Amino acid sequence: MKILYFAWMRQRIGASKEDIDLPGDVTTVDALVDWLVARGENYSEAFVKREVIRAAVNQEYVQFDHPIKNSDEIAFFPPVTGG
Amino acid sequence: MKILYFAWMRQRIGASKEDIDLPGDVTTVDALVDWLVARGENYSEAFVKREVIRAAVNQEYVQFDHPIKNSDEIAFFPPVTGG
Amino acid sequence: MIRVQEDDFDIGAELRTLTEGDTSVGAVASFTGLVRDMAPIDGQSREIRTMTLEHYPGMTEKKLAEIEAEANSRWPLAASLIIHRYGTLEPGDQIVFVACASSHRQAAFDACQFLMDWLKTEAPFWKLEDTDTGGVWVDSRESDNQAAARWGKSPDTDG
Amino acid sequence: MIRVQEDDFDIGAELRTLTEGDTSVGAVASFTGLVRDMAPIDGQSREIRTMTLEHYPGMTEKKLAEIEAEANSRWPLAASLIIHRYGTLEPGDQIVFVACASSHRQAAFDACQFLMDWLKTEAPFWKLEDTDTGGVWVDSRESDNQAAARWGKSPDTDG
Repeated sequence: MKILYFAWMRQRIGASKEDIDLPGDVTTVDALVDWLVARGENYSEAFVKREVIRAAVNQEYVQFDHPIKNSDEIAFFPPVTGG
Repeated sequence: MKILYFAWMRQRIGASKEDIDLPGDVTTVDALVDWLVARGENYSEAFVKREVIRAAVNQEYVQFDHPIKNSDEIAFFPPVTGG
Repeated sequence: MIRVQEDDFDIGAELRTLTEGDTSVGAVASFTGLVRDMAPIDGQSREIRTMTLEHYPGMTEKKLAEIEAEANSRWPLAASLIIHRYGTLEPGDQIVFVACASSHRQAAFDACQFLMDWLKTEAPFWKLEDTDTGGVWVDSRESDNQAAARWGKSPDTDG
Repeated sequence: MIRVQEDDFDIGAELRTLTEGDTSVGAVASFTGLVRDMAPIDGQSREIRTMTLEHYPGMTEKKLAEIEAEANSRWPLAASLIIHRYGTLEPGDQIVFVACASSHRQAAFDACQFLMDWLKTEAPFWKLEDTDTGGVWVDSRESDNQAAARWGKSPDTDG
């Protein structure tokens, strides 16, 4: 699975992009975040206020109960501030 | 008194501007219109729907009961359509 | 700033001048009015060949300045501009341009709409459309009066 | 039409292209967003040296196209344009430009505001302000969410 991070999520995690093999029991965005947070402090700091983070699966905004699969592209980022 | 006419008022009256000596008993816009209408058919046609005509005295919109004097500049015109 | 002129204008240049040297401006809303090629006349759609704008020199500038001052009293604008042309124009030609610069997006948008709405009902311009069947003076529209009315009473629409 | 680009753009030229050859257009409303020189950070006004815009290539274009399509479904537009820059910009630089052409003034204004409001809450851009005391990511604003909400629910703000 391709994971992308933007803005301060990218800075806190220290990567803009990574490829992971999605464990079989990780089937939702929420479960993926739990799995990432367990990987290290950079992730737990990035996701500390999970309710403010936005997620996109295959470039569409989703809620955190959205199902995911290994072939998806998923992105995590703060609320957008363009315009 | 300087009188100006614009748009179809100007066309119906056949003049864009005229100078008149305001009779002493003509003291309001309404009275001036009555006096003009009595001058000829071109005026009566121009003022036939008096309620749609707008008047400006010294370049400020006024109602038809507004007082006038010989030194004023008065203008009559249809509702504006700029922009 | 207001300008009443026969000549065309360059929007890019006007906007650059409007905000030049003032980097406190975050938002510029603007509006351009153009001559359309068709107009509804007596219930029929007619082709417009040219449009001639007549105005009341002196009162026009005075009214536009009043309208601009009113917008500046209602919204925190860093700069504003009204350009209105007169004379004979062709379809596609620019008639009017209004721009409002502010640090706030909503103020810029609201002031820009306000300027257009009041200009439409207050500024002494009249449009004559030249069609196949002759010249026709454009009628004022009730929708323009309603648009102006939403901003509250004008000080001088009592005529 | 949408464009996501690092380069600056010329508003005069963009507006000419937008309505070129279509003389049915009577009204063009547009909005320009510029980099401001000051920003409130932690309750204090800070000087901005540069602003860097990051975005999500691919999703950005997709979202902007969706937002533009939504505006065209809601209002009778002859043409519309969204340009959004990314990269490092300085105070006074143009960030975003939105324009809507219509035969009707109110449709042009409403669609233009709608595009800006939805773009602010939907398009995946993030602003980093470089100040004397370091880089600060701009916070999203509740006022932007409220501005977007007045147009009704977005199909994809459920994240």
